[in-house]
Amino acid sequence: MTTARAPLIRAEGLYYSYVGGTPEPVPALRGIDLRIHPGEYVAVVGANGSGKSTLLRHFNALLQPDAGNVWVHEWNTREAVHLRSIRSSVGMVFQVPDAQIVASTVEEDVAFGPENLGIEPEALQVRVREALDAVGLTGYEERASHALSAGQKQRLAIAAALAMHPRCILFDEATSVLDPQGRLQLLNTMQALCSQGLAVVTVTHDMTEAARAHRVVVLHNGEIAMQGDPRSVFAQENHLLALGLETPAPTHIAHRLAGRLPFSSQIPVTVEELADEVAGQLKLHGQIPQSNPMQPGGAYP
Amino acid sequence: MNNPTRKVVVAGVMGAISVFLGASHWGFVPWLAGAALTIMHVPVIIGAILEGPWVGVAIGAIFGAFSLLQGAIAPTGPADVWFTNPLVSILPRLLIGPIAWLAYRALRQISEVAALAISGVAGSLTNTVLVLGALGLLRFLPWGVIGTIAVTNGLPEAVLAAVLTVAVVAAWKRIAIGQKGSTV
Amino acid sequence: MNRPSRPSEFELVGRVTIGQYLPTNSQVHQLDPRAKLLMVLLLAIGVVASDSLLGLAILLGGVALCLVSARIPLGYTLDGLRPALPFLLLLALLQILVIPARGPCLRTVWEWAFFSVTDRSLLAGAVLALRFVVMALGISLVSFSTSTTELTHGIEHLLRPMQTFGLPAHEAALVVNITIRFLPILAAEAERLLKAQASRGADFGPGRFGLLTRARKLLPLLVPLFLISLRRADQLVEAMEARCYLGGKGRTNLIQLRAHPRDHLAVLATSMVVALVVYLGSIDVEGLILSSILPCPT
Amino acid sequence: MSQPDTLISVQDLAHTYLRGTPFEVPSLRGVSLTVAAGRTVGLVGPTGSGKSTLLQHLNGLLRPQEGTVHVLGDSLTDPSINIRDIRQRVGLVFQNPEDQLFEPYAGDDVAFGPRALGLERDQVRERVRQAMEAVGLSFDLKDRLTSQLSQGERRRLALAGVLALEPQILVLDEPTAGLDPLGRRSLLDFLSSWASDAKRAIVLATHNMEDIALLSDDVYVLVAGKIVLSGPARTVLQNADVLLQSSLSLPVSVELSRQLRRRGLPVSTDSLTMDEATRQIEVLLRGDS
Repeated sequence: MTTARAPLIRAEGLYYSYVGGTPEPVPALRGIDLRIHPGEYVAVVGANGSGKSTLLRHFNALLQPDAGNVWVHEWNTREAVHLRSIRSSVGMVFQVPDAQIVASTVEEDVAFGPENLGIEPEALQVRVREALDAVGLTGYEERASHALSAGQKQRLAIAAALAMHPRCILFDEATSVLDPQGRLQLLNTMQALCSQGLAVVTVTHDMTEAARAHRVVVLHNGEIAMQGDPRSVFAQENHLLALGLETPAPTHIAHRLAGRLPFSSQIPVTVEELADEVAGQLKLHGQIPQSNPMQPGGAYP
Repeated sequence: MNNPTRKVVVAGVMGAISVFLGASHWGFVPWLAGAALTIMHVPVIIGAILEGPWVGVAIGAIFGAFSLLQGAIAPTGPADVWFTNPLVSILPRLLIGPIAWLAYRALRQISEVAALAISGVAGSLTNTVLVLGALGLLRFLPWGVIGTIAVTNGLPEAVLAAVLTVAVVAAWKRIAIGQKGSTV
Repeated sequence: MNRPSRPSEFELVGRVTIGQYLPTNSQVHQLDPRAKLLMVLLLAIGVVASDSLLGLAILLGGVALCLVSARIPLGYTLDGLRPALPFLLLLALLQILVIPARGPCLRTVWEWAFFSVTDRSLLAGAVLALRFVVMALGISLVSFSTSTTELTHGIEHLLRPMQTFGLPAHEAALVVNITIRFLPILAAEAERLLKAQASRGADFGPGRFGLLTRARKLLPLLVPLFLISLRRADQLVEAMEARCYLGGKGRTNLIQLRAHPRDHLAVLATSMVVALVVYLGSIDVEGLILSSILPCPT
Repeated sequence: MSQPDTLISVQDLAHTYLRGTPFEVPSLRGVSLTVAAGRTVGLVGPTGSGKSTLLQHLNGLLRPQEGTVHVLGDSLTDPSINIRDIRQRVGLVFQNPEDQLFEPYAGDDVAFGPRALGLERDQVRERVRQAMEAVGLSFDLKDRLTSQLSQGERRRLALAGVLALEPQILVLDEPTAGLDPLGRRSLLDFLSSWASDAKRAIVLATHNMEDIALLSDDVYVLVAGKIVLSGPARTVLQNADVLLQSSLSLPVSVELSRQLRRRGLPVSTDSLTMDEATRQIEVLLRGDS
């Protein structure tokens, strides 16, 4: 983790309410303080209406706070002169694949962002090529964008953000409509972006997905209810249940075994970790041989 | 709301609905003697009410261009032939939006729902009067026939447009209309 | 446009499209979209401004020549005309029989009861029919040979000079682009709505033609279709803003249209032909020819 | 042709979209499937495998182009059957059905089906009440604007709209997609209680393997328009090779058993739900002490 470095995004004392449609304004965010650092992978979870998507939209100035401030680098999101700099630094991938495609061909859709930044045509070509390459869509340049599969559309949306050379990409429930394979590809792409130094902030209902992040932020009624590394957050299962959430399935099983498994180090959040934990426990008592001929190397170190 | 991006997008999306209504034939309601009532102009009215007169002009232009294209490439009814003339198909449609918008703006203070309904009627009648007027001026049809069509088609179209405009805009803006509660 | 083959009861997706691009990659396809748009505009001017039968025949010949070199199968072109033909004939007949012809000298060809057919009314009937045929074929030609993407680029580039007069060329092109992009989405949503309501007992079968019944069934389909579209519009606005869209100012373009000599040549040739056709109309060439053969009855 | 308790029987069904145009897309290529009374049938497959097309045949939205579909004794190939009756008895819930609410008020939307059936006012009211209460919505919500309900409430309302037809078979396409954990759990609870009536049946299409593991009795795996695997849920969901080859994932419990066996532990793979997985490990650990 890179907490020592200057934060990429800094939110302080954020308040926001939705006006219209209902007699009273509906408060969505109530005093949020949060920092996102370069290269960090943050998952934001919470029940419907907890303010997740609203929070995300403050990070690229799609929304401006009623009170409090958001800075991206040193740019305040309230200042219109910085809008282009902020939004090119913080890209966003939305939930509905179809609704975020602007142009009718793949290459033009990727070019849409940098075109708005006034990038010259030669440099545009290069950016489009690099961005498509990064998400594995090379060769699709002239395809009709609406004819792609849902998973490909989401990767196209990532390429479209990457073409603006961002420092951070926000994902707003971007995996929720994908099938298992499309989801896995998208999650792997997110992880790859992260390892290249980009910050990734993802909003999700899927706790297994959240478990992949460096940090999990739990929202409840517009406030941060819990945050920390996945293990420390998912260790508090009862707290999560009270907030209408759950833990990843392996963690849930581990919690139910809590009396029988001592969990030498930390609570498991993946199937591999849980299996290791159980196997380790049994080996300890000599129930199975120490070295296991069937195991071709654990899935995690 | 004065967001230029939203104006462009709403114009494009409402234009798409108008084209869809034409291409799918959803936009035609069978009526007397094989003639059809149309509601393809309703997206123009709704777009103008939501985003202003220029958006109405843009959607009107798309509606017009499509009826020109349809008249030329795949005419479905007899009247389509006339619509290859842009003076019939495009020019009159440009004014639907602005007139509907004016009606809405003028009456909004009095009653939102009434303003929507009258705006729908005004926009629809603009379409009827100007298209038929163009047919008359270009001497495609005698004025007597035009008068008859204006009454038999224009009036029910205006009613349909008003109903649809009220239903859509009220739902979008979450305005309760008429009764408070369901009829269950 | 939807091709008249029998779809299943609810099938909309893939059948609701604009235009009918046929990628045969011919010379005509390779023309700059701007050139094609200008040419069809010139054609429209010629068709509207000239009432010379000879002139329109020249235009028809020109369009036909282009259709052949664009390698568009004859069947496709005629498909579009066929439904209009009976009505066209009726209109032409009305023009000939009912609408009184005007002109300096009318030679009556045939007379019966109230009807009288003159040479001029015959000409007028033929011109009326030909006008439609030429325009229809011209527009079909462009739609057969130009993809919708090319078309939007063409529109944007053509309108660009008008920006100095305050016409928002970029926005106009974007509107057209979004319309085209949304059409398949709308078709899919509409199909879903239709099926969902049929699943809940709505009856969309044929034979229910009353206005009220029809309107009552249309409303539950159209209201959600509009609402879904408006929601989608909001989502697209967000997506565009998230990608730094702040209007057309300062934008560059990935696709650069480059006009070749053949494009200039094509537009030039079209303007010359159209000028000739308009000239033929202005001197009333048919009148001159007729007068040179037949004397004017007094 | 069918045993007495067979509600739906699909034989060698094939379907091609835009048939007869240059843009033909084959969607189903010979699918057979049986839905028996009292069973919940899970249909899994990646996006584009033809799940939705198959579902639309089950209530006659699509008629068979090739093959046969028998629903509650009627053959869909027969043009003279009462198709509206079939659509009433087989309730189809589309993906994201909350987008399709069209009446301003919640109660009227639920009443659409009963009114289309031509029921009396009192009967309509009773059906709306029962349907709303079945999905856990208070009857008082009938006078609320649908636009003011939450997403979870809107989805349950849409489900109530189908239940108000009092169907015998419920067909659902991705019913839990996009719901938060609480919304998902309450929907799954409702489905399993609804299915406990032995005369009823559920067909559930999804790529969420946990939902399938929790609810299904029988599972069909559809890939590129063909059934590649079918049988009792316990057998199918443990066939990791086929599931993974079909771009699907494994239920957590199955994945866990696999991982434990790889580590040399003596576990069978036949636990399906998290409860079973937990019990299995408990047994292991007890043996240990």
